Parts: sequence; structure tokens; C-alpha cells
Amino acid sequence: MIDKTNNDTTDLVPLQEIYEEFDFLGDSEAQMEYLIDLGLDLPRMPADEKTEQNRVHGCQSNVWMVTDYDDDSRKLHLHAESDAMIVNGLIAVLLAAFQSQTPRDILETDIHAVFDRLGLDRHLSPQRKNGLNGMVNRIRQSALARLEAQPD
Amino acid sequence: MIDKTNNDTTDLVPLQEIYEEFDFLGDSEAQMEYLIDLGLDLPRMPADEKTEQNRVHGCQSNVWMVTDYDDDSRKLHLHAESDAMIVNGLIAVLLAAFQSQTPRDILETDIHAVFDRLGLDRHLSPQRKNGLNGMVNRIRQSALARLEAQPD
Amino acid sequence: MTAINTPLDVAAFRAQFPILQQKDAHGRKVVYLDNGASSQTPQSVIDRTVDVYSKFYANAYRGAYEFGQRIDDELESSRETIRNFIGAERKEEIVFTSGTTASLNVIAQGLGSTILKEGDEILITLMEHHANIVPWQMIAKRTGAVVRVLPITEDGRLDLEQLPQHLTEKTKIFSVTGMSNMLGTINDLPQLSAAAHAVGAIFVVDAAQSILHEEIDVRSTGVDFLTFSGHKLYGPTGVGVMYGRHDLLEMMEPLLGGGHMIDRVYEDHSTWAQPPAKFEAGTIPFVQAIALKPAIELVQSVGLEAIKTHEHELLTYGLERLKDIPGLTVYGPAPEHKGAIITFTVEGAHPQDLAFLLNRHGVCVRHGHHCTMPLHDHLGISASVRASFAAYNTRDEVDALHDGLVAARKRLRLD
Amino acid sequence: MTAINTPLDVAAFRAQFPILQQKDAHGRKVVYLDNGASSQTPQSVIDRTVDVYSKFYANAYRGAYEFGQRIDDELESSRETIRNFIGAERKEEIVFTSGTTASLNVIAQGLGSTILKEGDEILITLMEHHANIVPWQMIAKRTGAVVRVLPITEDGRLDLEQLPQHLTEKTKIFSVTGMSNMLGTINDLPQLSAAAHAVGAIFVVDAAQSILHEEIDVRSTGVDFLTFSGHKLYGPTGVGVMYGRHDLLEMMEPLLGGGHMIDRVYEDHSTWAQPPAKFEAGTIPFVQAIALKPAIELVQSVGLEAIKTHEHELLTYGLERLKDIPGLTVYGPAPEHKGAIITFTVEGAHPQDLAFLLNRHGVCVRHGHHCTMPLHDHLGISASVRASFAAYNTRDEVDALHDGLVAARKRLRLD
Ligand SMILES: Cc1ncc(COP(=O)(O)O)c(C=O)c1O
Ligand SMILES: Cc1ncc(COP(=O)(O)O)c(C=O)c1O
Repeated sequence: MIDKTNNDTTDLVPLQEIYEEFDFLGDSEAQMEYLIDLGLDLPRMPADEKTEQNRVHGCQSNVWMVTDYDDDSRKLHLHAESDAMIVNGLIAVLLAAFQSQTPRDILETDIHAVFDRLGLDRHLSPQRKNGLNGMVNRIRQSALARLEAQPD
Repeated sequence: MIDKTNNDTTDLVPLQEIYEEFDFLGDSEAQMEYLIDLGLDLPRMPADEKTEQNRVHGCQSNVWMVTDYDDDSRKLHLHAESDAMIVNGLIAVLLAAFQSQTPRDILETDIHAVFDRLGLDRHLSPQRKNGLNGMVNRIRQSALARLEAQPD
Repeated sequence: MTAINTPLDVAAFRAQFPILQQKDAHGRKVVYLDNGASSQTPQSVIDRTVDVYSKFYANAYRGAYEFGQRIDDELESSRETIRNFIGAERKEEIVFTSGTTASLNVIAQGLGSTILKEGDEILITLMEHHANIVPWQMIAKRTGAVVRVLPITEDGRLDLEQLPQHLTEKTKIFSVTGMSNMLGTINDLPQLSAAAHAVGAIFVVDAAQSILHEEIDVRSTGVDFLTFSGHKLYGPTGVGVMYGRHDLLEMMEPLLGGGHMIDRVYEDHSTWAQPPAKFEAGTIPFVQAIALKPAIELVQSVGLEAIKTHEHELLTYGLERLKDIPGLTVYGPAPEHKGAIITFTVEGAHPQDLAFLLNRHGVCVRHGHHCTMPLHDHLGISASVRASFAAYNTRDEVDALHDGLVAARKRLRLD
Repeated sequence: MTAINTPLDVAAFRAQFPILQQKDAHGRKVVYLDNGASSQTPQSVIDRTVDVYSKFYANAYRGAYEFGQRIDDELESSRETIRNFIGAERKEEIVFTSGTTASLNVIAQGLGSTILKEGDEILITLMEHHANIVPWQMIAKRTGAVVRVLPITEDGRLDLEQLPQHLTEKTKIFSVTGMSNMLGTINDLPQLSAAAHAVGAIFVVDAAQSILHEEIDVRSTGVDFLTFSGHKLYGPTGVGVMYGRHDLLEMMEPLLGGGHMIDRVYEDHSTWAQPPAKFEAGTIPFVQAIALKPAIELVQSVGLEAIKTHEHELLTYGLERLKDIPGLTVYGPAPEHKGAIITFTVEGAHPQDLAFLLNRHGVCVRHGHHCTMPLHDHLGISASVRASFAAYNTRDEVDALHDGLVAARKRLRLD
């Protein structure tokens, strides 16, 4: 079952739009500002999902993440939120890249190519990169677990 | 008994002459050169006195030192030599300051005032200062031992 | 040299820091309020560094040639300046290290391996920086000693009522910060020293923060070990100081082995040199150690009292000014008990976002746990924003912080 | 960038070192032949240092503001330059330390406390610098392991015939210098690495001397740990490098505890960050770490091969030139087995006097035991004089050494 209140595909900014906006802005501070806007606009998670168990470790801010698998479409749906808006912006990028894909698609996505395209590797502090990688790993693990449980 | 072959008072450059020469030279390198001359001219110790037991530790070069007490004059006679000429020059200064004094005189001599007067504190490397202090301590200990054995 | 009771001429002081004269890449004036992490560097320190590298550079304590002797002289002169600055008895009690963290590790492991046995206690406090926590945990683990933690009061001061239960005959070492790098709290070192010595404990002070704001005299205060870093004292990075009472330095084992710290090396064992050499293994950061002197001279030339007065003014002004920020919580005690550090959170705004948005206004502050995780845990927060002031900061810069916060809240749609 | 097979333009190289352009206090040209102790600093390294302090200074890995990010970028870029320079696989294998001595202590204690138990053996060699002896003695004492010493041949090379008796299944660590700082001997690292790995030992290289003269590729050579100092590589003082294979870094315990090297600090224990942070406790010498990059770039721009060729020419010329000094003994192997170091004694003249008198001719050499006491003991001398060359040295300077020695002997009335 998909929780329609949060991070549904329809509410998400598509990756292509993020690319275009980044290119248009050019300057890294402006891009970070845009990330904040993306973060502010990110649909929120229900409070009862912000549990210790759903927390992603290795981030400077609190990050919660839940993955739902839709048996019909065989796609993985992601829900995530942070208390820091810049991080929510990064979450928006991750959701745009990973949302509503099959586990196999997720594992095959070269997310670092996305980060490169956005220049995030250059603009994020090492700690923030750690946090970002923590989220990516969490998503990958869910996909892998799903794939192992039920090969497509 | 005093060993007349080495470091007898009569062969020594008096402290006053060293002071005057240092003042005349002014420049610290020239003063060090003069120390080398003093060292080259320092009467040598007999080879059989250069034993492990007579070695002063804490010096970069080898330094041997022997103290003789003359019961008649109640004075301590010092004999010392190094294989480095600069150190022999420092030994010449020490001998000039300490030679043929009573143990009490030796203990009362403010040798650091002599070093200050010569500016040695400024011109010697820490290691060389360590070596110099090692020699001073050895002389003081001999004087103290003598004084305790036979108070004057 | 010290200009007693002359108020600090902030403009003149500030003029000595080239970095503060420039605009940043976006043409904004730089409002540097991260002095608790590292202070900026005056021209005199930069010049001294360049001078050593370009005029008389040689490895320290090694060369018979002129450069070498010049370096040795300069190093010893810097050591003497430090001795005088902290009121140590002997120059040999001043050990150059690579920083406060290194100093504290040298003390913890050197002292610990000599005096600690199972069941002995080390007392630290809840407001310590990780550098004054982790080394003690490490040596405790190795020796079987126990690290105890003195709690703090609700307003962020050491809870002295609980001192007697924590500082006992079992306590062999009491290590405390001179000033909290998060709360700003200034601790009463003479009182704590007396308490430590009353139970026979060795009294260690982490002066990384306090050295720049509070005068210290190790002898009259009864400090057995004092540690600080050059880079927080307007000096260069890469150098720190460990002061230790001479008899303790003699007793203590060195942490690092290598050149210069030995007396004699045999194939199967070695003997150690006298302090300070015993603790200065390898090539020390001699250029930085020499360039630390002009930093201290700068502080001495205006006087720590004048610096403190000015910084305290900034602190009270800042606390007043920030009062109108909705949802603001400032941590730490009332201004009379603290140095010029304002650490805070703003409800609904993550410290990380605040630090980023403040930077958009040219204001440099720090966010995170400031290497005080146990303290943050205790306060029930995972991160905070810290504005920490130095002598070159001005009221204008406090205003910039205020205005930046107002704008940040707007930007985060909190208004 | 590397100019392969282009001979070194010595004049152009030398012109980059401001200290070598000046005359000393006595109007003499400076003949600096103490490069084994520390090399001089090029303008690019000085400029970089000044730039950091005056344009974008902030503590490393801490600030969300621009200066902080710039510093982090520069640091990581320096790390990458080093990675590339020594052929490491990952940037995370490059740890900044305060110098070779610190690096070796971190390895000895970190590795030792993890893998050594009573009766295990550590193998070093008779030609090691104290920095690669004392740390092993210290950890051996703590763990009950034994330090064994590989002898040298009469001509000052490692006695490889004796390697099988010394390097056995009991050997857990084999630590060796890339180049002897006294004899100049260059060791065959691929061969030694293979021998170490054949018995399952970890292979550690003290590259303090070799880094500047010999190309190294840690992966193809099979080096598990490599250590060197900035100040011997035309870089700043106060910074060094510890390269470690990533799996070993992950396994190893950190020596220093404090800020930045932690993952999480609790009141009663702590967990560590990933390498390299795990070994970078406290504020690292970040200005120096950043300024190490232009030093390496300078070397890369002319190429180590060209440097080596030039230095080797100086070495053979020097050995030839000094032949007519009566009573001269040069230590170490034939030139084809050594780098550009000439260590010698002159009969009847104490090294200390020689060094002093050479300085009268503007020639800077080092005298003493060069932190190799066991080697000096073996050679039956207590001190020697060392002339060590760098890429900026010239034939004229070799002549100055020669003429200085002739004059010194006269002055000591040996003629
Ligand atoms: C072979 C060797 N190892 C280690 C060291 C120690 O280097 P540092 O003093 O920079 O720690 C030196 C420097 O003298 C050396 O020559
Ligand atoms: C109170 C305190 N102790 C120790 C340290 C560590 O100093 P360093 O990073 O220079 O080793 C700091 C610096 O952040 C500090 O504020």
C-alpha cells in the first residue's frame, strides 16, 4: 500500500526540471538556495512515521525514511524527510531520481552521475556527503532486500 | 699530588684575558673562532686518563675530566680535554674560572655570571649548553665530595 | 608592554588582520563569528612565517650553522614568551605540540600509563570538548581506571554541589576546561585546583578556549598541566602548547618516540632526554612555534583585560539584540559567568539551514555539536548554532548576525 | 605535467627558493647542504600559506560558510595530489599527521595494539632513523613483542643474506627506510615488500628521505604503510603524511582521541569515524596540509627522474672531489646504491668543529649522530658530518664544501 499523503510521484519535481534550474542558476549558492526551496516544498511525512527505527544514521540533521513496495506495479515508493531544509532539498533530488522505480531500476541507477550532473560533489561538505551516501545506501538496501525476497 | 703535565695554572689563559679578547672581538663568530684557538692551545691530558670512568656524559663530543685535590694548598686542580676544539675552548674557560681554587671557592663561584659575561648563553646551542652544564656539575660534585670528606 | 586599563582600540586591532579587510567572493564584508573554532591571523604572524621560510630556515636543534642557531634562538625566545604569558616557572615546562588535542592525549597517556591503576578515577565534566573526553576514555580502557563526569547546573555551570561526591580520594586526575566552547561558561580554576589538590589529584586545564579571553597564571592558580592551540590564539595552525609542572614532566612517559626526544638509543631499548625535549619527538612545527610569538605579543600589547572588556560588551549587546528573534533559545549561564560565545537554537529552523542562510549575509557561524556530544545529549538537542567572538569583532557584526537571523527565519517561512 | 626525460634546469629550479637568493649575515652566499634534515621552501609554498591566512582562513571540516568550504576543497585537493603522487588507490588512504615521526608512532601503536601479542616479532634494520626504532621499542615493550634488527653489510647495504633468519613466520611487521638518512643507501622496496608479504608481515616504509629522490607507487610496490614529512619535500613544517592501505586503516586503532575523529561520543565510550578522519584528531595542520600541494606540484612539474639524475651527478662529483681530503672516510655504499648524501669523518677533526668551520665558509652541513645512534655505534663512531643534497644544489656548492674542508683542516692545524 502506498501512503498517498507523502512524496507521491505526482507531487515531486522531476529530475529534468531540477537539472534545468541548476543550469539556469549556475552559481552554487543560488543552487543551494534552490535546494532549500525544494526542501521547503517537499511533502511532509506523517509524524508517526518519524520513529527511531526509520532514522537514517550518519546525517548531521535528523533524517527519516520509509520505503513501501507496491505489489501491483512492482515499484518501490520512497518517503523521507529531514528537519533541515537543505537536506530536504537533497531528498527531493533523491526522490526524483529513485521514486517509483522497480528495485532493479533503483540498483541500476547511477546516482553519482546525478550528483555529478548537479555539481553536488563539489558543493557539499564531507559530512553532508556522508549523510547523502547514508540515504542512498538505505534506499539501495531496501531495493536489494526486496529483490532478494521476490526476484522479478 | 698534582700532575704537572696538564692544565697547570701556569699554562692557562686567565679569565680576565678571555673577557678582554671577547670584548675586543665583539662578533660572535669571531669569539667562537677564538674559543677554537683556546681549545687548540689547551694542554692535553695523558692518554691513560682518557678512560670511560673519566668521561663526562651529556656532551656531543667526548669529554674527559679528572680532579686532583692538593692536600697542602687545599685546592682542587682540574684536568679536562675534549676531542672537539670548540669544547676544549669552553674547557679553557672553565679551567680559567675554577682552576686551583678551594672546594668552597668553587662552589661559591657564579659560573653562569661568567657565561653571561661572555654571552655564551646566547651563542651556544642547547645541546652544547647541556654539555657545558654537565662539565660544571662534574666539577661542583667533586668540590662538594671533597668538602664533605674534609670540611675546611 | 601591557596597556593596563586602556580600552581596546578595536579598529586598530582589527586593521592588523588582512582577511578582515577584504570582501568575500560576493562583495560582502566578512563577518567572522567562528572564533571558537579558529581565530584569524594577524599580519605579524604571517610576516614572521614568511621571514622564517625565506630568510633563515633550517631544522631546529640540529644545525651548527647560522640558520640553525637562529632558528634555535627564535624557538627558545618563543618558549620564553609563552612561559611568561602563562606564568610558568621554567621555560623547560613549555612543550611544543601539534595542538590542544595532541597535548591532552600526551597527558592522558603519559600520565595515565605512569600513575593510573584499576579502579582509579579520572574526573572530567559534562561540558568538555571531545578532546578532553576521548583521550581519558582511551587511557581508562587501557588501565582499568574509570572516567567520571561532573554534571552541570540548569544554567550551564559546573554543579559544584556535586563536586564532593565526584572528586574523592580515588580521583587521580581532574581535567576541566577553562571555558566551555559551547556554553561559554568560565570555570573558577583556583577553586577547582584547590579542590583537586585537596584530594591529591593532578589538575589539568584545557585552555583551548580560555587562553584568548582569560588571564592565567599557572603557578598562583595551581595548574599542573595547561594545554592550548596556536590557531585559536591568533597564531598559526599546526602548533600547540602543553605546559606541565617540571616534576610531573620528568615522571611522565612520552607518547611519541623518535628523534630529539631520546637521550640514547640502543638496539634493544632507549632512554629519554630531559623535558621539554622528551615530549618533542621528531621535527617539531618550528616555523609555527616561532610564529606563535608575535600572536602572543599582540595579545599582550593590548592586554587581556582590555580584550575581555570589549568581548564582554559584545556578548551583552548580542544577548540583548537577539532577544526579539522568535523561538530563540540561548544556552549557557548569565553573561557574568561566561565568555563571548552565544550558542543558540531557533525553533523550527535547523542549525544547518541557519548557518547556511547566515552565510548568505556574510555571517560566518558554526553549526553542529561543536565536539560536545555528551553536552548536546544532556541538553536534548543534536545541534546548535554558535557565534563566538574575538577582539576584532564589532557591534555592527552583532547587528549583522541579528539581521541575518531575521532574514533566515523569513526565508524558512517561519514568519 | 611531468617533463619526462627533460634534464633539470637547476638555475630555474633554484630561482624559486627565496632563501637561496640572499647572502647571509656575513655577505656570504648560502651553501645549504642540510637537505636531509629539512629542505628549503619555494615561493609557491610560501605564497599559498600567506593566501590561506589572508584570504579564506577557517577551521577545516567544520564551517558551513564559504571560507570553510573553500578550506575543505583545498584540503581534499591536496589529499588527491598526494594520492596521485604516491599511487594510492583512494584519497581516504591519505592521512594528514604532524610529520613522519608522528605517522610512525600512529602506525606502531595503532597496529601494534591490534595485532601484536607476546613473542611476535617486528623487524627493522640497523640503518633506521630513531623515528623508525623507538616507536617499535615502545609498542614491543607494551605488547611483549620483540624488535629484531636486520644487519647491514660492510659497504652499508641491507644484509639480505641474513633476511631469511630475520624475516620469519613470527614477523608481523617489517618496517624499513626507503633511503638511509646517514648512509644514503636506497633500499629495494619491491624485493623487501615481496619478502615481507611472503611471510604474511605488514610492510611499512619510512619514506622521509626517499620521497624526494625516488619515485614510489605504493600499489605496484606493495607498500602497506608509507610515511613522510612535508618539510623534507620542499613543503611546510608541521605536516606529514601517513598512507595506509584502507583495510588496515579500518582495522587499526587510532593513537589520538578528540574532535573530528569520532563518530559518536557518549559519556562512557566513543566510536570512531571512517579513515582518514579516524586518524585526524583535533584541528589538523590544515594550512600546512594545503600548502604541501604546491611543493609536490613543483616536484611533479620537473619530474623526480630529472631530479634524481641531477642529484646523482652531484653525488658522484662530490665523492670524486673530496678524495683529496686527507683522513677522509665516507660512509655508505657505492654511488649506484645510494642517494645524494655524503656522510663522512675526517681523521683528527671532530665533526662539531668541522661543521662550525664549514659554516665560516657559508656551507651548512649537519654534524652529530643524525638520529641513527645504533648505526653510529655499529660503525664505531659517535658522530659524523653529513652533506645532503637537493635539486637546487650545484657543482659550485660541492666545490665550496671541498674548499671549506681544506680550510677547516688547516684551521685545526692538521696540515
Ligand atoms: C629516515 C628518516 N626517518 C624519519 C625522520 C623523521 O622525520 P620528522 O622529523 O619529520 O618526523 C627523518 C628525519 O630526520 C629521517 O631522515
Ligand atoms: C575547549 C576545547 N578543547 C579542545 C579543543 C581542541 O583544540 P584543537 O582542535 O586545536 O586540538 C577545542 C577546539 O575546538 C576546544 O574548544
